[in-house]
Amino acid sequence: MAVRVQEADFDMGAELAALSAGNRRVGALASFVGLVRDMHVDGDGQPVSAMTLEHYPGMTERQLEAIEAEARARWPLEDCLVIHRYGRLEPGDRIVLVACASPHRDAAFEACRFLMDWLKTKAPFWKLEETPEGRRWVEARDSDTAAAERWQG
Amino acid sequence: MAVRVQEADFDMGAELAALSAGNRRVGALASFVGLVRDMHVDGDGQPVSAMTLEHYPGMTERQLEAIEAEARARWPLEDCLVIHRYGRLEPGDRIVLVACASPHRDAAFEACRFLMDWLKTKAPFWKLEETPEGRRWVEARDSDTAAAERWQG
Amino acid sequence: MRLLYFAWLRSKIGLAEESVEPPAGVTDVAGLVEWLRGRGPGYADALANLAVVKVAVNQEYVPFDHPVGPGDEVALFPPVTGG
Amino acid sequence: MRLLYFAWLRSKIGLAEESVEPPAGVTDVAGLVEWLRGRGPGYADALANLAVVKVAVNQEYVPFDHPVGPGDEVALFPPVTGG
Repeated sequence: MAVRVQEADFDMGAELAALSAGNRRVGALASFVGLVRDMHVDGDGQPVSAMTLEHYPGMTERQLEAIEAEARARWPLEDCLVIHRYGRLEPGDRIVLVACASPHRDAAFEACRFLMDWLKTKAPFWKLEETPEGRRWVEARDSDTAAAERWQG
Repeated sequence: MAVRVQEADFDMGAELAALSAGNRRVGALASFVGLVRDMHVDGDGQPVSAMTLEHYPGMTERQLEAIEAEARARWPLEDCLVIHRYGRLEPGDRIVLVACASPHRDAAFEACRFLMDWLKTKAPFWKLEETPEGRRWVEARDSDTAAAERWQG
Repeated sequence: MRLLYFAWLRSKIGLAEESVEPPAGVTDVAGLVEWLRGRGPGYADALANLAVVKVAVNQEYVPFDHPVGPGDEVALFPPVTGG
Repeated sequence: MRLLYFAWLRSKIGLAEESVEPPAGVTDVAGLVEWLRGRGPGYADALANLAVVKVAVNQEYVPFDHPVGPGDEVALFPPVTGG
């Protein structure tokens, strides 16, 4: 289990390989990488030249650890990893990596999606986009809230 | 779009990076890696020391290409990749990589899971396990058939 | 009491953090927000619509009726947009 | 007609592939299977339970009533277990 909040990029291959290294019970490794797009998330056609990710140091790690512990309680995971970057990022840059290793593929897929849905609605990060019309804070999306609510109750 | 059937291992980091390289529309990259476990898939406790993956050259590529084309018709994918190995593999070795790049995370996750479910039930591969009691052909699992049927109709 | 502001709440208030000593009548988040609104137009603007303000006390999400006291770290920020 | 066998069908039949010329009465997969069963105990054993036999003609999955002819590549194999 690991949660990392960092400014630097990460090595996808090395991180994923480490999750199953030496553990012969891992049959399934599901992962997700989020990247900066050159267009605003809601598809209003506004081009994005860069974004800055602000976060709440301390609370971020706490929330990510709580989310990860919840995933491990719900699914039989051998290991799992969340890396979230902060600072200034450009289109094509990686923002986040979530990866789950399990004996079973359903558990690996579900836990990975659960972690992404919760991270989008619970982890204290905020995106400031740079567009030709100036900087603007990205607004939270109802669809993300709805996605996270699927996992409740 | 790419489908590869090969005996050699693959470089996860390089393969995943290539899927979004130079494409600023990719915001989501979901992937799955299947690995050889040291225990029989049905959990009967039988240890597995190695397995040999046999396939049907020609039909394998054809089926994988058809499955991938179906995924691209169903979801807005910027790119997708399926690599499946054959030959003798040991516990901890990678068997398969499926990865889908999309503007949206739901599409990337769904397409990735769809590809794995179909690959398990349609791609002509057969596993021969080596156990202390000898070699045995792995039997198809009803749960895989059920998983694939979710995507029909 | 230590206050932290993030994203556009920080921009509007013009501060990332501050230490305050609210009057004794301020016992919960709602009371604190009401008191902060009176501190200036930046605060009033930032805290005008509480539907888009989230609160954490000591780094845990809480509702507006959650108690606050002198030793607490209280953070005010918009709905999160990471991932 | 080119026949291919995989996995335990190959082991039981003892061949990975062969070229055959079935009699004119063999016009579909079911007829071909019936004719193959008569070729020896290995074939009869491999093709005893068609619930665990899949068929591809020219590398596409087909049902047992699918027609087969002289130029076809016909593969018989168990349900797949890759991934």
